[in-house]
Amino acid sequence: MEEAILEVKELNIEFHDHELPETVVSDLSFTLHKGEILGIVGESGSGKSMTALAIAGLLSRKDMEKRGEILFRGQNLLQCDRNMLRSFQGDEISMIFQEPMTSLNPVKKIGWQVEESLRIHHKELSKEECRKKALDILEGCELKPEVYDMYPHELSGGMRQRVMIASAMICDPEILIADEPTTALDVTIQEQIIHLLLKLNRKKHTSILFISHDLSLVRRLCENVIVMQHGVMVEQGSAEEIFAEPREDYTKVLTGSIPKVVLTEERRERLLRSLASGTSKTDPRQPLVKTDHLYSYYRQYGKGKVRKVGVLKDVSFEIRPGQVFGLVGESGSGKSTLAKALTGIVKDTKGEIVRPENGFAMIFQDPAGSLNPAKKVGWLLMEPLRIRGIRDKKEMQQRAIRMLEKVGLSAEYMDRYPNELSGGQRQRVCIGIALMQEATVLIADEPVSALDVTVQAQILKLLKDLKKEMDLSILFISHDLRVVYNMCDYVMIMKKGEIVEQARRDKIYFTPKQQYTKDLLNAAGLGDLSITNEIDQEK
Amino acid sequence: MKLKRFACVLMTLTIALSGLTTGCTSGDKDGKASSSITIGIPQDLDSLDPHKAVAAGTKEILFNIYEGLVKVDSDGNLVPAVASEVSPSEDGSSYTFTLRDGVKFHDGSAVTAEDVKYSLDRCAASDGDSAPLVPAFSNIKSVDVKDAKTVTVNLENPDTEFLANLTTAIIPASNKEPEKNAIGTGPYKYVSWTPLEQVVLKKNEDYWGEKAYITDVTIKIIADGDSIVTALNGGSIDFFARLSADQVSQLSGDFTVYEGTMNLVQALYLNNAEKPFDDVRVRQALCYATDVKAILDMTSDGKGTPIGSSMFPAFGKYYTDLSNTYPKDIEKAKALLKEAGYEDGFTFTITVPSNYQPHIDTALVLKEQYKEIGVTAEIQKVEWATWLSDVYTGRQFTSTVIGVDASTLTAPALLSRFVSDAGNNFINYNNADYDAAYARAIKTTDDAEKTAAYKECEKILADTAANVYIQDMAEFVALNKKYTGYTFYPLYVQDLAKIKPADAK
Amino acid sequence: MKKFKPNASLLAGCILVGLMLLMVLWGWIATPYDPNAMDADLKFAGPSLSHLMGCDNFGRDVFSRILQGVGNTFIVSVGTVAIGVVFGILIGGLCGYYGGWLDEALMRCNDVLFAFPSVFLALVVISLIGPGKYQVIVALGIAFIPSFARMVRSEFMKQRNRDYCLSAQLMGASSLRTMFVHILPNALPVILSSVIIGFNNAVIAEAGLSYLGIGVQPPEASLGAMLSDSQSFLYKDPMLCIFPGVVMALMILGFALLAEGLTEKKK
Amino acid sequence: MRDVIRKLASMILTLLIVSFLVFLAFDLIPGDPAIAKLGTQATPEQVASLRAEWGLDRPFLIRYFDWLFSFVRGDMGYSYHFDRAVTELLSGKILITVTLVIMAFVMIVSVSIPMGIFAARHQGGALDKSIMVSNQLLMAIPPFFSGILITFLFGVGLSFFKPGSFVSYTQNFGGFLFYMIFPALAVAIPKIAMCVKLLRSSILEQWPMDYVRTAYSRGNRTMQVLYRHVLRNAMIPVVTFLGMTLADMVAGSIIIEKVFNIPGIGQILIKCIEYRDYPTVEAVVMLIAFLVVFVNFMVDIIYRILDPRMRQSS
Repeated sequence: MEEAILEVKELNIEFHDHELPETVVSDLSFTLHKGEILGIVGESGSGKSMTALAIAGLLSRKDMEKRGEILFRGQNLLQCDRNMLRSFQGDEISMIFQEPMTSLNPVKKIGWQVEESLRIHHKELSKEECRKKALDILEGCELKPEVYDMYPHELSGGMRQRVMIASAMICDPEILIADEPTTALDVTIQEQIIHLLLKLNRKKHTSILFISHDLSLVRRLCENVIVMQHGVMVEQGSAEEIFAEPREDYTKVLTGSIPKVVLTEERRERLLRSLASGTSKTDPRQPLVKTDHLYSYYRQYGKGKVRKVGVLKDVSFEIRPGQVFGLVGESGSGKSTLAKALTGIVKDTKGEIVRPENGFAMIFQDPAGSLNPAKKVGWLLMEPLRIRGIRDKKEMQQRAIRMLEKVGLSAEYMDRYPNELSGGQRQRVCIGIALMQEATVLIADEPVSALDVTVQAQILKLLKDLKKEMDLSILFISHDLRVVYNMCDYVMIMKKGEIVEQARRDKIYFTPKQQYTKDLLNAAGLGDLSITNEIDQEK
Repeated sequence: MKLKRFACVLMTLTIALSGLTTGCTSGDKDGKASSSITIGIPQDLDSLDPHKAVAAGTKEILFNIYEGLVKVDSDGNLVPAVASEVSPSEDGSSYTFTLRDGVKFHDGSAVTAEDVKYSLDRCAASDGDSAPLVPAFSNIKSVDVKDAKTVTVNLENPDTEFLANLTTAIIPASNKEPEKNAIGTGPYKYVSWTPLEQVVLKKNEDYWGEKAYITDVTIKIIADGDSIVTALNGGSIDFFARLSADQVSQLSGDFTVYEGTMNLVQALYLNNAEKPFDDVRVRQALCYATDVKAILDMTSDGKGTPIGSSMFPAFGKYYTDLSNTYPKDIEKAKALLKEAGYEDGFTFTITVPSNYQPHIDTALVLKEQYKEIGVTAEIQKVEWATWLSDVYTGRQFTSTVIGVDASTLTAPALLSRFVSDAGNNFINYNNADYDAAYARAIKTTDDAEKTAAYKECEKILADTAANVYIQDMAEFVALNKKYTGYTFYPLYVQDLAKIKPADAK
Repeated sequence: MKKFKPNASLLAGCILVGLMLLMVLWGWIATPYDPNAMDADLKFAGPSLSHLMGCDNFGRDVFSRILQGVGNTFIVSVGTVAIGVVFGILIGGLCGYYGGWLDEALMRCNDVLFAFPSVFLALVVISLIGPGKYQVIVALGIAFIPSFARMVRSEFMKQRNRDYCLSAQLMGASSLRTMFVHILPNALPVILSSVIIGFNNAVIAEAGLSYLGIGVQPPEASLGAMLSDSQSFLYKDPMLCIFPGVVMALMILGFALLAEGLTEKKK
Repeated sequence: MRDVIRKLASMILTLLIVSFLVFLAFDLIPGDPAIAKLGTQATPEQVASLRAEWGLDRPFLIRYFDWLFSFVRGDMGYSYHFDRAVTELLSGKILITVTLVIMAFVMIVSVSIPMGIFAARHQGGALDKSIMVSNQLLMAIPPFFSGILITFLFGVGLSFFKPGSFVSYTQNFGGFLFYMIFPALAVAIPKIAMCVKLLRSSILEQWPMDYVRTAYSRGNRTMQVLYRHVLRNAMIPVVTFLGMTLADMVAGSIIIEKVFNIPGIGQILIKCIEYRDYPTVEAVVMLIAFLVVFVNFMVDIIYRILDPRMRQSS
């Protein structure tokens, strides 16, 4: 094992902004070795980000107490002089953050921001040298040199995260702290960033402290893993150990919450049979939802004329009663636009749309945003009834309470405001409101993406139960192939407004036809499940 | 950081500049105070053209630049000016003038009979296109040049009072732009006029009469009434006419305050054609309810002359004191109201122009006084232009507080407006006795009879309570003690030529 | 949920505003003296036990006039803001919610109104409808619409694209219901603080109009009118301007602190 | 570029509507220019002939379009009240008002920006608190009253300048500038207070942003973070405010000009409204409206320079 480069000993972080001190990290100790990639895994509130910020020297609020030691180059970063700390920041220890969209200064050019650490720590370098180094590192991060003179808003999320990495790596730091660096990115982009980090780690021998909630990601990237919960280290060990044989209960729950993609023998048989026959069973029932060669546009204003820009191109599909229809795609694939076109919010469309009699109800990705923050939960639950013209207060109240219970919340939540609820609770309320509308088809647009894995599992279970109980049809939109596998019977994959592939679930997952589908599966770590090769061999 | 430094530089610059300039400003006044004076006037000139200027405030300044064939002296008498001799015809149908020798315009040219004819014709608009600039000149039949020094004015209808109108300025026929370049014959020459800022005059060294004492006169326009006191005390101006009692009480000790009268008839003018003021008893009731002395005490420390009719003391022989016609008597007022059917009082509106604070103040006191007889007055401030068109011209009002002045020092200037069919009879006064008495006064050439007839007119106005007459307001003039010699005129005139440095003899 | 913790600004603001409201009420119910009663003997009388703040140039009791003036200033400001807010919400709401040509057209009108010097606007409106308390409210109210409309518009635009609006539309809520039942409560905090600031601007604007001689009609008092009238006697009786000046400053200060306290609390 | 043209077109449209409304307003309000000019001694014949001379006897729309065409050709008409061409009248006065506004603006920028930064830097400190409290007080003073106070303090009390004695810039430019410092101060004070408050809160709003954390993570000092990163972002709302302030001051100079007896365009406007001198009123309002619209336009452009995100979308 290489020499230890960073030692954290008995780290404690407490907040004092409330009446009772709140401990966010307690007695955390670990060591980071030269060239190691160490993962810290935990759900929100586990203290993983606080730890990262403490190491990076970015926790300096007055109402906060930090105890313990963070040893780097013989200095305790918690105690040392600010100038000393500053001389490490950006030069020896650098950091990249979760939100590449907001982590760059919007009004400064990329080149200026990438070079900044050089200007601060290597004043001896001339302007030209700085520029050259910046261009080099940009190239190393697989960015074009034109980026140097661009502004952040002109780049995509993935590119911005590369810029962040470039600016963090420009001084060849000893330690790179990556705080959820891929969470906000599409799976394929995520994959590229992971590769970039690995490449840099190997080439420059930089130690990486990788913080994430995504277990499968950590498993693929890190050598060693720390699992945290409520500020306490639950388990520590090599990545393989932790995932293969978790010792602690929490770790087990955590790993168990990852939706499994497994092809049972029975289903394998069925899949092979249907593949052999070449035809799939057609559902005799009338489709509830149907689109026929659907196109949609949005109008771009300004620059003198109104321009119609196409979003959806030639989209045709059907949803049958009782079906859970999975719609997978990355950002910009048009999956949300499709949902809006179906519901009629996007009006500028061409092509036939068949809508169910009772219309759609919808659940959104961000439960905080889709609940009116000015209203109480009870009011929100009753709103669909009110709109339908029901005036009886008592009846409405009873129905709302019944619905709350149905989604796993007690009646006391009637008088709460959305911001007093946790993310999972909010999403439950959203589902409740959607069900109150008594629509035939429920559209769930990334309903669990913003939630922690354990909560995610609960919500998915709730949706499944409700589906069974109420015989719902669901259009389930997600970028997460594992989740989709768990929920859906039928899957459609979209890219840039066009359908790439649609078929029964197992067909898509185990015998993908299109390259893009394969890419997606690969990025999700599901690429090796394909049985296409086996089939070919059998033939 | 850059911004901050930039700001600092700017600040220093500003301060440096200001330091520089204080040196400049303070120097130019003190040394030769005696040969220059700065006076303040409340409103800007409306024109430099003496025939087109209508505002009293303009005319009182132009008095120093222009002269007519005759002009007014400080006693209100007409004295020859550009003309040296006036000979009216017996019946008052023509006036012959002999021009004074050696009268020169400010541009150096001598005044000729042609200039006189030009000036008078211009005002009479004898080319017939437009209305005469001086309304009274519609009576001029012709202006004849007899010889280089003699001019005769012939009238359509004989008028013994016509001479008063011939104070109209004589201007050179050669000056094509009188509105831009003021050329007259007065004791001061026009130098410059910057609108809303100032007018600069210079002593006319070639003046035919008694020359002015002070060489340079700067007339500053101080539009905001509240800054007058500050401007006087602060030394920006040395002279200001028509101050209120309150303003005077706030002056520093550097000023001599002259006290005179405004020479106008301040009254609550009542629309005699409108209910309830079409009833003489109601008008009288208001008169009885009015306590003029209290008004004076309240608004001007008791200064001002109570009057009882449309005539003020400056008119001398025509004036009789009628201010005691209606002594304050609440009971009588109430009785009159009861008689007229307004036992429970009534509500009426007093319209006042918003730019004349003294009239607003008077209206405020009146409102309080009328409460005693159960009459509610509501005060409505209107802009001057609105007052002119709605109240004065349109006669759409119930009552208004205003001061009516005299354009010339002749009784008709005040009394003609109450003749039933007079164009400017804005109160709609209608009284056959009055019409007869006034006609008698105009016709006669006998001075005693004329005076008696005018006095009868005044008495009728008072007895029928045409308006609630209040006062001829007190006028205060502040002059810096460095100067002396201010002289009151019975008309709107500021004679700057009489002001002299205090140390000069 | 955090417990309600009053901060210093909010507390001070509440106290001052409460005091003001008390004065307003007092002025409406009864004043120690008739605020218009004149007395020549009391001209420029200094503060005394019988006349707390002395008397003015007509011998009127200044304290009584201040009570009346606070009331009038209050009515004018509330009225002005009410007009501004109601029309501002209507115009701004429609523009922000619907966008498109309606937005273009209404915002163009707004620009026109904005391009007018507000004092000029008030002068013209007063000339048109005559002077007086209620006319001043109308004149100032019109001048206040554009800024409110802009603010409401941008707030509605921000809220319009939030998921909860889509969600309301999906439930079948009408546009009006979405605008006023769903969006408006969320825009209220922002509107509230600009209402308070608008109130202060109205107080100052009323004072400005009084200074130009087109405020409330005499003899009625308003703080602005008293302040501008007192100017003529600055050398003689500076107290005359100090009292209304201080009361006005405290009033504005109170509302400003209240607004700040409310925004602080929100955070 | 297209955007700029679009903006310009809408500017012109705005100005056209403003001009029409002013014309309409003056047709509706009571008071006749000819009567106002001639005063109490006028006879109906005089009034009629003056109305004819000024063309007031023609129908409203003809008068408007006649005015508009002359205006477009650069002829603003003849001032009834001042008895001279409007162009000649205004050309001497614009500089006065513009000087007042610019001086006040310089004061606002040069005082409030350092002060706002200071207050934000020392947020919660005693000095910050006292700045904020005095800010609240300064905002609570009506401008005309602060004008009077300044006259009293600097003019009467300290004799720095002679109250009411406006110095014409044609006579003594230095004296003119010096005199203008005080009214500019009166205009600037409440605006400075507002601007300090805005800048302070704008900086504090930027502080929790992610990019600030990034800047710290590169080893920037707080001052460096402030000046290199936060300030430009924080200035964006301040620029809008400053633009509005500039426009506001042009229009609001009316009152301060009256207090300090400055013969600027505000004073002219008041006088000309009083005397129904509508060619002048029309010209002044157009001028002010133009300045307001133009300043908004400039703000838009500065916005684009400050915030690259604005350059892309319209």
